[in-house]
Amino acid sequence: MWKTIIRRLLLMIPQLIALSILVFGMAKMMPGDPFTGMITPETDPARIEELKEELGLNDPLPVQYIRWVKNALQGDFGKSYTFQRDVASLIGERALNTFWLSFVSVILLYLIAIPLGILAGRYQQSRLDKTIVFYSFITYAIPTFVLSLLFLYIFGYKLQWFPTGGSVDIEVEPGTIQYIWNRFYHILLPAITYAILGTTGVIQYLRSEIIDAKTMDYVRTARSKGVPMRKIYTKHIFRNSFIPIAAFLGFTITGLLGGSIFIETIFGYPGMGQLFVSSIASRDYSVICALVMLYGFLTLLGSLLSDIILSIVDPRIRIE
Amino acid sequence: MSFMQVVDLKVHYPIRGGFFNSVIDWVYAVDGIDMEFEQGKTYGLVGESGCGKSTTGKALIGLEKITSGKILFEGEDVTKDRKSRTSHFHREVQMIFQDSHSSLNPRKRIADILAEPIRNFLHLPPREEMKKIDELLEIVGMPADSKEKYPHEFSGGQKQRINIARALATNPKLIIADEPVSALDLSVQAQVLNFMKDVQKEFGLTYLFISHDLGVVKHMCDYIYIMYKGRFVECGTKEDIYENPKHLYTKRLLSSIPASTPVGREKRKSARQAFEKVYEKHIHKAFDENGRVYDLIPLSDTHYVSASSKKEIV
Amino acid sequence: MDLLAVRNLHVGFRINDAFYDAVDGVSFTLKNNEILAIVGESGCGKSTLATSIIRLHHGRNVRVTGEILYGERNLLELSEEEMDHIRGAEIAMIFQDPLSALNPLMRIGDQIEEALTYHTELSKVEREERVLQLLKQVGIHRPEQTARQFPHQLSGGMRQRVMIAIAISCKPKIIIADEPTTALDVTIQAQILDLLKELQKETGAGIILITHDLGVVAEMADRVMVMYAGEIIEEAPVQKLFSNPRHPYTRLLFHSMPQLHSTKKRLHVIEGIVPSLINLPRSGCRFSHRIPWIPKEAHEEQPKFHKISKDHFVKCTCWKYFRFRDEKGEAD
Amino acid sequence: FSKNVTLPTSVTNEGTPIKGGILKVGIVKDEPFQGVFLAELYENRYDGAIMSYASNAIFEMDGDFLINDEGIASMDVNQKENKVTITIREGVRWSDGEPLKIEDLILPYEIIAHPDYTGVRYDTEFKNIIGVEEYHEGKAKTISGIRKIDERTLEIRFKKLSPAIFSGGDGLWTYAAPSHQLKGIPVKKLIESDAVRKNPVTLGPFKFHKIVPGESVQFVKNPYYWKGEPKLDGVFVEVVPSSSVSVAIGSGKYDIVSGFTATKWPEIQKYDNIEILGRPELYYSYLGFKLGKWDPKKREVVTDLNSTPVGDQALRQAMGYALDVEAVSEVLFFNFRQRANSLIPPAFKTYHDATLKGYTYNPEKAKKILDKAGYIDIDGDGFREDPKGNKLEIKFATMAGDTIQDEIAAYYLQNWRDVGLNVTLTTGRPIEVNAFYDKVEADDPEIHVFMAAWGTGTNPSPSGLYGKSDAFNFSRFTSEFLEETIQKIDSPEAFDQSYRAEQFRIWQQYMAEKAPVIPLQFSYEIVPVNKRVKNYSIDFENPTELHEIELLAKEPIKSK
Amino acid sequence: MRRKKKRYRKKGRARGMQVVFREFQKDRIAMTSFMLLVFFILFVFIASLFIDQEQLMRINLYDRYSPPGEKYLLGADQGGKDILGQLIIGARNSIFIALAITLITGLIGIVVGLICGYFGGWVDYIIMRIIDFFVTIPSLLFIIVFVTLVPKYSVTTFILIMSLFLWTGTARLVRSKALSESKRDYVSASKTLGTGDFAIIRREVAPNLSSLLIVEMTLNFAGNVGIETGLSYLGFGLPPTTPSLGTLVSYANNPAVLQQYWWVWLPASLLILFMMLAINYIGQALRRSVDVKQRLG
Ligand SMILES: Nc1ncnc2c1ncn2[C@@H]1O[C@H](COP(=O)(O)OP(=O)(O)OP(=O)(O)O)[C@@H](O)[C@H]1O
Ligand SMILES: Nc1ncnc2c1ncn2[C@@H]1O[C@H](COP(=O)(O)OP(=O)(O)OP(=O)(O)O)[C@@H](O)[C@H]1O
Ligand SMILES: [Mg+2]
Ligand SMILES: [Mg+2]
Repeated sequence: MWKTIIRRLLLMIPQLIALSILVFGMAKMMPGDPFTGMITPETDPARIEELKEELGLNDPLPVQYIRWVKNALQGDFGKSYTFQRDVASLIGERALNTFWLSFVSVILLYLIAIPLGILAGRYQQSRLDKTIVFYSFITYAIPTFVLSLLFLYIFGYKLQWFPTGGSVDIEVEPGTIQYIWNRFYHILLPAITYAILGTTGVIQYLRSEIIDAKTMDYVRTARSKGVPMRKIYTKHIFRNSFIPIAAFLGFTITGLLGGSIFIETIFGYPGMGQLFVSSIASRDYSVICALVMLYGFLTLLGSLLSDIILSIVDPRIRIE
Repeated sequence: MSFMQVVDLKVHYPIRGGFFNSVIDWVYAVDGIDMEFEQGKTYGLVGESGCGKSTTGKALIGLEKITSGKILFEGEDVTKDRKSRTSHFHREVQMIFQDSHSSLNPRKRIADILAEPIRNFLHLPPREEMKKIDELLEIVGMPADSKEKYPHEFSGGQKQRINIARALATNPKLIIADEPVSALDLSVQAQVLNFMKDVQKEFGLTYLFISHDLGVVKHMCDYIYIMYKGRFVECGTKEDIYENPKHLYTKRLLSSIPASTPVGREKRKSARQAFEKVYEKHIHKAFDENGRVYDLIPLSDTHYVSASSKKEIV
Repeated sequence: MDLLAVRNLHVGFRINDAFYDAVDGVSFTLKNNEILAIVGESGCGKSTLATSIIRLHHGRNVRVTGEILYGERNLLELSEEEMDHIRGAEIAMIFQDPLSALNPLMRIGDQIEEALTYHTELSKVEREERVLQLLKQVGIHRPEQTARQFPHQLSGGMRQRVMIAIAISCKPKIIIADEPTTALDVTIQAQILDLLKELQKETGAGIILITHDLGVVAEMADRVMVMYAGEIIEEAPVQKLFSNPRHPYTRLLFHSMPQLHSTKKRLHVIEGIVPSLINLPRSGCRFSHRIPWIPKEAHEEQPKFHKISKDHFVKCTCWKYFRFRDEKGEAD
Repeated sequence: FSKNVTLPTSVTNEGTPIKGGILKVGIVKDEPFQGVFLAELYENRYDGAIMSYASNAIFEMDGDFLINDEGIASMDVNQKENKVTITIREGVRWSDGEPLKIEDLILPYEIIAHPDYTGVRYDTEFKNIIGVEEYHEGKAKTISGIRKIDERTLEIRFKKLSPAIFSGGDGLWTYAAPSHQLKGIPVKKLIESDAVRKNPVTLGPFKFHKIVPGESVQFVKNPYYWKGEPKLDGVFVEVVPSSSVSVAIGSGKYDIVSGFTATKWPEIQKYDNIEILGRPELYYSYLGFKLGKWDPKKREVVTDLNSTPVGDQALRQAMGYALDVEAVSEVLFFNFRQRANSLIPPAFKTYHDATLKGYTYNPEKAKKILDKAGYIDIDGDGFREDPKGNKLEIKFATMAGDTIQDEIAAYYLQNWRDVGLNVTLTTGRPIEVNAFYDKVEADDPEIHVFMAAWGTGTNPSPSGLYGKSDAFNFSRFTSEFLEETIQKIDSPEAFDQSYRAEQFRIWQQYMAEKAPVIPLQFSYEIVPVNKRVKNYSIDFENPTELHEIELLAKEPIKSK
Repeated sequence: MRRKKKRYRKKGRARGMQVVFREFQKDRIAMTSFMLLVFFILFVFIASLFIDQEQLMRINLYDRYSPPGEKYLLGADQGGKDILGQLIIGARNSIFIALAITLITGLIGIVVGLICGYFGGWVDYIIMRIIDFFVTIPSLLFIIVFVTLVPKYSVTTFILIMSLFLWTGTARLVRSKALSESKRDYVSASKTLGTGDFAIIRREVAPNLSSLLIVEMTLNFAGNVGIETGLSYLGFGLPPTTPSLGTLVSYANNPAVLQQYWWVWLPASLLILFMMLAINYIGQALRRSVDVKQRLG
């Protein structure tokens, strides 16, 4: 197993190299540079030229690429031009925010989706099932930003149940219980929105897995053993139906850092998705490249993690 | 005189693993077998599940890569020819599969199914192609209107007949039949077996009949190979095998066949169980220290048994 | 007293909004200590009959009527909870394909233990002990190891042994074995059949053995029922049936079996094909269209069960007039 | 301004003020703020806006954005010797109690001119200070042109001086930096240091208390504030996404919102808990015509009227008259934008030429001009051909922005079509901001006309944007007369206000006539203010002093 | 374990189109969906023939946000353009886009999936790694680069760009099915009968995946109906002169529109919702007719 994992990790290297070339090329192909946004009569074009030269933006692409790779290998992903900070620490800060938001979202998502999926699958073709399927189609069809905005207005502003922006109130002292609660409280509304929007997939998957599992021979065996139906669901059907979802967990876990552009922007939450879009807009190359590499790495890691999880939950698939 | 020989055929499947996904071990699915086929005879290949019967069949026809060994067809080495799908060899050797249903494409009409080999090998003009199809259907005793139907509209026996018709399209010399009736009901099985014998007589066909049902094999075959772990433990004519089994494994196989009468079953059972004890005790002697089956040793012109030496043969 | 008595059982499946009976008015009894074999062509309703005895059919697409008397109780009238106490504990079942019949994600030990959990008062430790004991009983050499393994790690024969261990775990009165050896090799088949027989001797359970392999019947059964198209068409003790089959179908069936000890050139063939559920003839003798050379008059209009000797029953009167076709055609 | 916007610039709410209280400020922004809180280093205007509550500015400006004597420091310009003497008040203290020193005024120059400094402020203008370049190249330990005279006086010598010095131009730096806090920190590390990111020491009425990076800042009053102790306890500034700002205003989340776009005005118009203030912005949008190329070797503009379809002055003028800017201003901007008549925003009262008519919407006039200049539809496809009879297709580049931006572009295209001009979008769609400037700067041949805007800053001088050697002269138009006029505006003679104003007028008129760029709109900045704020003014001449703001209630008032 | 027995169940039971039809009969929602959708699509395509797009997209600033009424049946948007007309043309465009993307991704996915699944081995391995790689590429970055680089950005380029990223899902699905299908005996039979590999893929394997593919494509189609909505929100959608449902919906990012001028975005949202629902229900019914286990009767 360890060997396989290491081999897979090694296999990632060429993939990441390819990705880095592609991304670097694309980022540089985008028109504009970090200074385009600064054009005002007060800035001096000559100074901008000078700075570009200093930052090496005028060097040939391969030179820039090699320099970037060299630094990246030493853990230096450069400086964000817009934020005037080390990319690593900037991403670290945002990643933490996004992680908490996504974490709560995913928990909520499973809390909503799993029972619904189970009910729909168990009582297939009942009115309940039809309602759940309808619900899942609806959430699938609603654009993220529409629901986010509606929720923000209704629950944030009209009913004032939740805070309407940011990740934490400024008054609370970091490190206290209130601080943790306050952060959680800020995360809640965006997380609920995120969770509701994400339920479709899980519900549909779980439902059809359960419907499939119900007709399996081993379920018939269990019934012939005299296991009550209720127990058959809990001990046989659900467990087996969760495999694909468990397998997806790898992606979900690494995906936790991806963040959602819409949710983060609308709820004013400083996270990764939003950083990604804004760094594209401001041509903050070092941030773009670092983020893409991080995503790429996470995606590959996710697929590895999924395989590992799958091999743990499903004894039929053991790596080696 | 035999028209086809198989010399020291081996098919090994690699097991990959380790750090660079390199080959760490091999499955010796077929591990050095020799066979010979004569015109108009039926050869049985018997053995327990997973012993390599299907692999042998597939390797002969070119569906599996051969690790080593040679196939001589009409005196020529055709081992390499098998790569080209439309070689002479492929025209002369055909195959019937166990699952009559899954070996017919459910989306194709019978006419198209039968036309496939004709188009690939015979290249007939459309009119003659139709004629040929009608002929084939007649041979296997199916009404002409079956042409327009789809496989699912036929019974298992009928489907297996269509399979046979398709195999016959190129006028082959040898048909490899991989468990052609194991999936069929008793009465349908009888139908197909009868029919196979009929066409054999008519066209002078040779069959390689793969099965684990010793009753069927006895009914069909002239010569029988008993396979165990990718090698032959015994081969000989039907009489050699059924009346004079020499290898312990052959004997065990024979003793396991359920009888067709309830009379004396208690006796049979105790005999069987007694034999099982003997088998367990002595079977290790039948193989070398690596568990590999010994080479065959001739007992008579037709009868061969695997043993470390002639003395060992009981 | 009969262990089990089935009276006029009908099991229908819903196809295109109508119910079609796959088991059509079946009655029989099973006694203690008896192995009752049910033979018949594929699709004649054997499995349907077997699974309906422990009421594994449910939902609105299946309709079961008639009586299944187990002791005093009609199983068809029990609630699901009551049935749960009977399934596994009193009546157990063994299925054909042991790979798919075992939960791929559960350890063998746990799957055997499950039945014990619901039907016995044993403690966890006792249950585990019993599991090992059961595994040993079905001839598994290293029970501790096997109990910890998953189904895919076992060979076909081992899996079927595990299925048997599950079935006998609560010492049921009745074991229904639906083609328990069809998926297995001859040598393993022989071992499994011997094992079943021994276990039956020990426990005295009644076994319903479903198969289409006459050889298996010959080796195992005390009494045989032959099914055709959802009906039982002949019933007799095994000796009688093999020595003196009566119903045309039974006779044809025996004739189409390749005989190990005969060198007949050609095998007998039953003409025509088994009709599908929808096309099943529902009146008259269902076998009549497959023996067209027997005149219509030979069949009863409403075939009845005829007692032709003490314990030998045959449906329809056509048996009296039956002869093989070539007996007539090649009447040399 | 043709139509008068009725928004007041100040508000007074009746009632007894509470003691202290926290002023809540929302800053409209869809991303987190950067959080570089040092005037010398920040690059993002939002950081500047946040810092303004704790400003380190040492000068104050009058209504014409010229430095006056009312700030911490006063300035004496010696035009002859190209020398400026700055004197600071006595007793001014930093927010940590340290007294303000002359070193604190020198430090900013040393930061900006430092070899490790990587911002945009070390520019040509900055090099106007004597000795800066030597210091930057590491040849000198100090900047020779900057000299501490005594504990309260600083002297700075320049290579040359222009009237821009009074707007803080010519290289003059108008902020102080706390040398006692920053001295030990190397310039390279400065930007990531806590002194910049977490606990800056400042001079303004409030001081930084707490910062949630990217989201919000809490200020408390600065007890040492030189104008006196602020009446408020503090200020809370928070970033608010544009999508929810209106609702936030209605639900009383903020006392003051800055960065509120005028197009959202109807969303808050109905609220009864706020007063909406407005003032003209230092901004104009314009239509630019590509009339030449930038010569990168000589670093100058080369005008070539024949190489472009819009080389004809008449055509340009007609295109100006054809645009229904008035409707756009009225319908889309609720008159918070106005048809611009000149290239100087009216906020610069002295320089703005109010007499210019501008290209007011007049399609008939446009048609007439075109007819006269020979642009006539010959082939009858509804579009005019050029005077030579060739097909005329004018490529128009515009920035992609919000939907309103797209709508305006589409509307203008329609306006031109209505007078028979075939104008199409470069690339077929509005161009993403970065790409837009890339293309405009590179004189993309696919651009004949473009629509852009300038925020002018406090110095309206056309040099930098319209000069011969200005890379930002995007229309690439220059002429001897134009170059001369621009020189005059920033010449020593121009220290005479009326002379300078006259030259501005000449320049405005010349540009209006030649129409290399046509000003489109001036804009209004609007600031919603909650009714609990006792008095607040955004008037350029007479803004509210932050330390004097008072509140009337504990919490901002909610709308009903 | 070869001795699986043959069942003759297939015979006499509904097959092919019949099954589909029966499944629809059983499922009234699917039936209704189907009829409504067909009717709607016909209506949209016919009605759009009678609409002059240039006239429709003409801006009338003074009709900005006209509420539904006599002049504009469904009101007007921020440019004073008729919503109803935009809905019809937009629906046509969105359907066309969704269809085009579905077909293109379907085609690529099917070809690649079939090749992977049929040949297996290293061919499969390499292509799968390429697919993995595609998954790691941030599509947003790619799309932005394209939108800014491609000189003429139009519906066609949009379709191509989106397709570039959406084919991998189909490819994976087809591959897994093709893998198991290629192990079936009729493929082996074709090989022994002398048919070439690509002919086998085309004539033997592909037709047998067709029903599954139809289901997959139907569901993809549902997903693609609103595909440009999110991109429009970020400003990288279709050119503004091309009416599309996504553009209309994305106007809701303006809170005023969301709250007060609901007629701008709501009808388009409902249309998308309706189409997605309808297609999904149709897809579900189709899926049931393909998958025996889920069948209703
Ligand atoms: N592609 C493969 N890779 C690795 N091992 C294989 C492969 N195909 C077959 N084997 C192994 O080769 C051996 C022989 O298989 P084969 O299918 O020939 O057996 P068989 O005698 O035909 O069995 P059955 O009676 O079940 O058809 C088995 O142990 C099998 O597991
Ligand atoms: N769930 C079902 N729905 C509809 N028809 C069914 C169902 N199960 C079985 N049938 C039909 O009922 C008939 C009897 O089937 P059953 O499985 O009982 O036959 P069998 O005798 O056990 O056959 P085999 O030997 O193949 O196991 C067959 O025609 C079959 O097609
Ligand atoms: Mg059965
Ligand atoms: Mg014309």
